[in-house]
Amino acid sequence: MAHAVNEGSYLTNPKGWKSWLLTLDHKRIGIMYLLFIVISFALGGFFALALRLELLSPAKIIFTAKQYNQLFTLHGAIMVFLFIVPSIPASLGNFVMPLMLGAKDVAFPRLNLASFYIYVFGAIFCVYSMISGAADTGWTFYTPYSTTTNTSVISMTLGAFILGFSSILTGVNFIATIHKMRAKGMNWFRMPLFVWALYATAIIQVLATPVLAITLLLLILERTIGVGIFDPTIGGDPVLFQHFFWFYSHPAVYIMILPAMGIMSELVTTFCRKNIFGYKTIAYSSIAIAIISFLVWGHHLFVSGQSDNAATIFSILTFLVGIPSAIKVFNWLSTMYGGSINLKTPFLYFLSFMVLFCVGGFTGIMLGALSLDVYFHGTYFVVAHFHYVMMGGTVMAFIGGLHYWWPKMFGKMYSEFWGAVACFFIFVGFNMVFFTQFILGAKGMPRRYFNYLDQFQPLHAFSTMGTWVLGLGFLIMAFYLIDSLINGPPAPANPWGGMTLEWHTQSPPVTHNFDVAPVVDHDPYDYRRIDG
Amino acid sequence: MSKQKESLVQHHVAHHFDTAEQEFSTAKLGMWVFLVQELLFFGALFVAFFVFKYLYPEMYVEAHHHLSWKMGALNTIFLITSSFTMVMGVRSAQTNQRRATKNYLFATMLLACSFLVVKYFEYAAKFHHGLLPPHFFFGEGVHQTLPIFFGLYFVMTGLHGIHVLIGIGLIAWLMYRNSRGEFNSEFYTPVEMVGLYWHFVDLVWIFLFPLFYLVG
Amino acid sequence: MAKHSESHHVIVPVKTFVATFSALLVLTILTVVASRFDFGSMNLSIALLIAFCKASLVVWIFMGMKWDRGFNFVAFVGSILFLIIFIGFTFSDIAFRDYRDKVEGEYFGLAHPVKPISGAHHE
Amino acid sequence: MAKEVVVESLMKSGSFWFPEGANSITNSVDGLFYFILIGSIILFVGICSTMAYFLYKYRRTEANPVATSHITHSTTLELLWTIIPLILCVIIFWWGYKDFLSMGTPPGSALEIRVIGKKWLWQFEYPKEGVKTLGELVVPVNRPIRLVMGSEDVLHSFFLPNFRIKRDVLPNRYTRLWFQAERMGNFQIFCTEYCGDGHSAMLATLRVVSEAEYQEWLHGGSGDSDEPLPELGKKLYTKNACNTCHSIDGSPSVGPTWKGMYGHKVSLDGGASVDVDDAYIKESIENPKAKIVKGFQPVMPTYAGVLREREMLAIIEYMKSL
Ligand code: HEA
Ligand code: HEA
Ligand code: HEC
Ligand code: CUA
Ligand SMILES: [Cu+2]
Repeated sequence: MAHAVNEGSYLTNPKGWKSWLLTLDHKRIGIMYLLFIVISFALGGFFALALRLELLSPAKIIFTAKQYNQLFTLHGAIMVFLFIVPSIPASLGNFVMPLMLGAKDVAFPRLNLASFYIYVFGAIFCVYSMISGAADTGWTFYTPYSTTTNTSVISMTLGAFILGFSSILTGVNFIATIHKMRAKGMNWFRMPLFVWALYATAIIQVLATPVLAITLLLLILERTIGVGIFDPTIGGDPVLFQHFFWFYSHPAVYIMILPAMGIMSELVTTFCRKNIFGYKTIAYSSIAIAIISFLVWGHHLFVSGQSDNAATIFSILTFLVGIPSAIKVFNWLSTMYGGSINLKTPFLYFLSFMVLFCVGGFTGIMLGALSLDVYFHGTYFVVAHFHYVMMGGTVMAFIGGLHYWWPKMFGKMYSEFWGAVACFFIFVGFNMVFFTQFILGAKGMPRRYFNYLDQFQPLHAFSTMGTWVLGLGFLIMAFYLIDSLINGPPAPANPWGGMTLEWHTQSPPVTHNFDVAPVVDHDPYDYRRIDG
Repeated sequence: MSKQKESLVQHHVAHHFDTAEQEFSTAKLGMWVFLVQELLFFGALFVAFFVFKYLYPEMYVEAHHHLSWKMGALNTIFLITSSFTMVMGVRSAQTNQRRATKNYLFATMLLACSFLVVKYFEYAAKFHHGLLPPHFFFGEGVHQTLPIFFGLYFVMTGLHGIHVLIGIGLIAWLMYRNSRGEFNSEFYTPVEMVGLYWHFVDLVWIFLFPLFYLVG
Repeated sequence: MAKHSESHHVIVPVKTFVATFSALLVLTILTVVASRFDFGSMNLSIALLIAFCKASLVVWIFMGMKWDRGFNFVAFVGSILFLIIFIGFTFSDIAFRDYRDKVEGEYFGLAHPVKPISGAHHE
Repeated sequence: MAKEVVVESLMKSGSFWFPEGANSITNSVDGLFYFILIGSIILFVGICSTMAYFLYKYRRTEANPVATSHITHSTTLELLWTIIPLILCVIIFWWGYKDFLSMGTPPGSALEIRVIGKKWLWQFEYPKEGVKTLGELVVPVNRPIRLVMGSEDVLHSFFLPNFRIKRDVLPNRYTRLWFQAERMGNFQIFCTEYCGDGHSAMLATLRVVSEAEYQEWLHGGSGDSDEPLPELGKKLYTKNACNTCHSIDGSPSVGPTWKGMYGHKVSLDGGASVDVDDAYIKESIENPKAKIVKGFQPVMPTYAGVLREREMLAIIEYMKSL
């Protein structure tokens, strides 16, 4: 294991910025992704703060209606395409997945680097759209508005189109890696659950993302040469666009949540020092979610004018996704039973996830019910729902995972105290912002509203103030994490007592991951073996 | 490496693989998964095709009379033949017949180019008659919704055409590597992969041809 | 991993390829010939059936699925299933919309009214 | 007409969650919500308190350095929490489905009103009587009303919070919606499908009145008031949604500001210029595409047939006063 080799870690060997930009090492690519993803999150968060500020009062404060529309479009598009979809798989996944498998690298390192640069390339288009008259269509790009507005829709969709390929290639790479690169003795049921989750995610990435690509391409062509299929003026069908869009974008929400669930499984075992409860059901439920996710996209179209038959089918199937999610939640809970719970920062985020994801999930069930969705669709209730699952679910798990693997990635420890403080602010601030929005939505406040009725002001103002608490939490986090990079005490190889293979190499790992190729002869969380 | 004509370039297994076998089967699996992606990429367009066929059946009937089935059939034959030469190319690489590999690859490329030439004439005819995507459409037709058909036609055959073009590039790259003697019975992964890709392009056309040209 | 070692490197006899190639040509001719006759609503099904046979031949022999199976097979066939889901569910909307709404004139003019089934220019 | 209408507040009326219902279906819809809400709260409290208890009980301490239990699974438990949620889901689905169906099937006797959504206003048409209104839907109480809706440009969505109903309005198809008002009052109408700059200003009012009042309103009772013209114009400015595009304080918006417009010259697209006088304004309102002001898009909808003669005068007078 971590015997002192002089060659240093992957961070310093080889040296020089060129060796970073052209690296084929999955760990470095993961770190570069991480950097871009954090920047995207901060940018998206900045837009969120700005748009919330505008909502402080029912009338105009700073922005015009058009600017406001551009703000939430940019916020949504950046958060979804640049941040949350690649967030966990491409950064943390890239870094730890091969380590967890005991592999030297992903199956196609060159492809991995290519998908990173494709990501950067796509991001450039999105940024270009921002400065050239940002799109104002909402992140859903519904036709015919998106084909007729005069803002720079093309560069934004082109950016998302390119980002899609980055996501697809990551998926292809991960599937091949998981199939072919496992260490000796690691059969499917000895894989850590995070790997299972990434596998399920990769399935969705490969199957769903091409449909987004073609949809956005059709939108671009519609604006340039005209294709006609979404254009009502010549007999096209704008609702067909929604089918196309959601065929990707619903599964995409599980691209966002599945890796997060994977992280949850890792956190709960390590910090309870205990075997996971129901390994196989958790593993299978990831795959089940991935498959069912393709059958429910129409729940975004309940009031769009789709046929009642379609609405009925989609509603039934929507509830089915709740079941595997339920299994996971209860299994994590049971894992805590009889454990030895180590209340470190990552575990605080585990707890936050449990609380917030349940709220998000339950409201998802409400939205899946036909008559209720007719009422809630297009209101702040939906906005609150998806922030609870995306921010309260995925982002919490992402931050939890970031703290969990931080020592492994950078070889430095951070301040537990400030970690807990930041988590507190984020948790409280988050609920201030978004719980209010459930009430707003239930009272009928529509989303994407620049101005609103005076009566909604108290709640909106409270929500806006929550964003400042939330922002403060992130600011604290930024400070102590950066501080840890500079002043943090060196991290041991296995600071949390984790069982999976990434903890069996030094922190930070050597360039080739393991000095001795690992051989696996036990289950991934078999604490009983060492604790008796 | 010496640049002598007959020298063989030895392939080294990449560092993160244990065996050449593992490397090969991983590449192949990756390729198949990539094709799955391609399938859904084109698949979405087929969904659109069927939706509008369902909504405007008579318009489709009218529209397909504007397409020349003879050209389509000719192109089908080109592509099928090229699939055959491709598979033979892979086989000769497997059996160390470098010369045959070169010839087969060349034949494949030639057929692919012929496909594009025929396509060029077809497109030219459409341009001439104004049977174009909606924004440029100035053709004559009974049905108002006709431009939609040509929107779809150009997008679907256009994307397919781009795939053919990429295929030509890939085959050229194979020929270059083959000329350096990189392929042999121990290592022919790239040939096999491009082969898979090429057959997939053929596969798409196998559906495009009857749907656009034969049944309206 | 080493288990499949042999299967990946089968060298298929030329005969098999030639036979497949000929079959593909015959099927192409068949589908053209079939399209010359009008089978009414069966036209599409016949064309699709033949195309499906051709595609299967290509996948099975040319792409070597016959000697491959395993995950690659599952992945490819699985993706076709997802495509079918895509088409099927989309049609659960398209095919069951309230087409009473298509009756024009009964209501008021829309900017872009539904074109009734293949609305012709002269109405 | 153009009386100041006070719309029932959504926040102040009703329960903590919902605005006061006014439709025959609201009870059942709200009921489903409370059913899920209570179920969720029970589960949520259950999950959170279990978690809290475990946190307390199994904290890592000197005395509890390693796990004490090594259960790996329990098929009974896992089946339990697969099946119970499944059953709950079936109930929820059925309940939602049932209400959804009745939302979709109006009784045959319903009164039909046509709704047109366009950027960014709602127009209502009473086909039998040939009455057209803007931004105000007037219906009799206790009678089923059927709305047949279409859009003139992009997607919109017609949302009546107090009635728990909503439906997208499409440019190429008709969609329907029906309701039966159970009480009189003025209710808020929103557009809930994003449609551009004026999306949040695309509001309208539903006025539920008695049958008698409705008849009177339909048959001219709604005629011109004798309010002074500029004041009437001021009301029409918001009621007809002119304010979504025209400011009165000089700031630019989708359309040119009205401040100081009257009596000045404006340059048109294509180089010509024109005096803003009564005739030009009338033309601009009834046939906006005829002359396009330089620097603006031709997006203004026509108001021909919507504004009466006196209302037209009122708007012109109002413009003069700015
Ligand atoms: C990470 C992202 C994510 C996740 C995981 C989910 C999860 C779910 N979502 Fe959500 N959703 C979004 C992101 C997400 N969603 C987004 C972005 C939108 C809006 C996009 C837009 O319009 O801009 C949206 C919108 C949306 C709608 C459309 C609303 C509308 O616009 O009208 C619907 C409707 O059915 C829905 C349903 C669900 C359901 C049923 C789940 C389920 O998967 C939830 C399952 C989880 C649980 C149920 C909790 C755990 C279970 C238990 C503790 C056991 C007990 C459970 C039962 C008894 C059932 N979502
Ligand atoms: C991942 C997805 C994601 C995330 C995380 C968020 C986060 C937030 N979102 Fe958003 N949101 C969406 C996805 C997301 N959102 C989408 C898809 C839409 C729909 C858009 C549409 O309608 O088209 C939407 C819409 C939306 C609306 C509705 C707008 C409208 O309908 O008019 C609002 C309003 O309150 C909002 C607010 C917020 C807020 C306050 C946050 C906050 O949680 C943000 C907090 C973040 C910060 C404050 C950044 C702080 C960062 C730093 C300080 C740097 C840290 C550095 C290090 C850690 C090193 N979002
Ligand atoms: C959808 C937005 C929109 C709405 C709603 C709208 N307008 Fe306009 N209007 C415009 C635009 C854009 C122009 C400038 C382009 C043109 O001349 O058509 C304009 C121009 C005008 C002009 C000519 C102004 C000039 O400077 O010459 C008048 C008068 C006018 N509008 C009156 C009205 C009235 C009265 C209403 C309401 C009853 C109204 N508009 C509602 C968008 C709108
Ligand atoms: Cu009309 Cu939003
Ligand atoms: Cu969804």
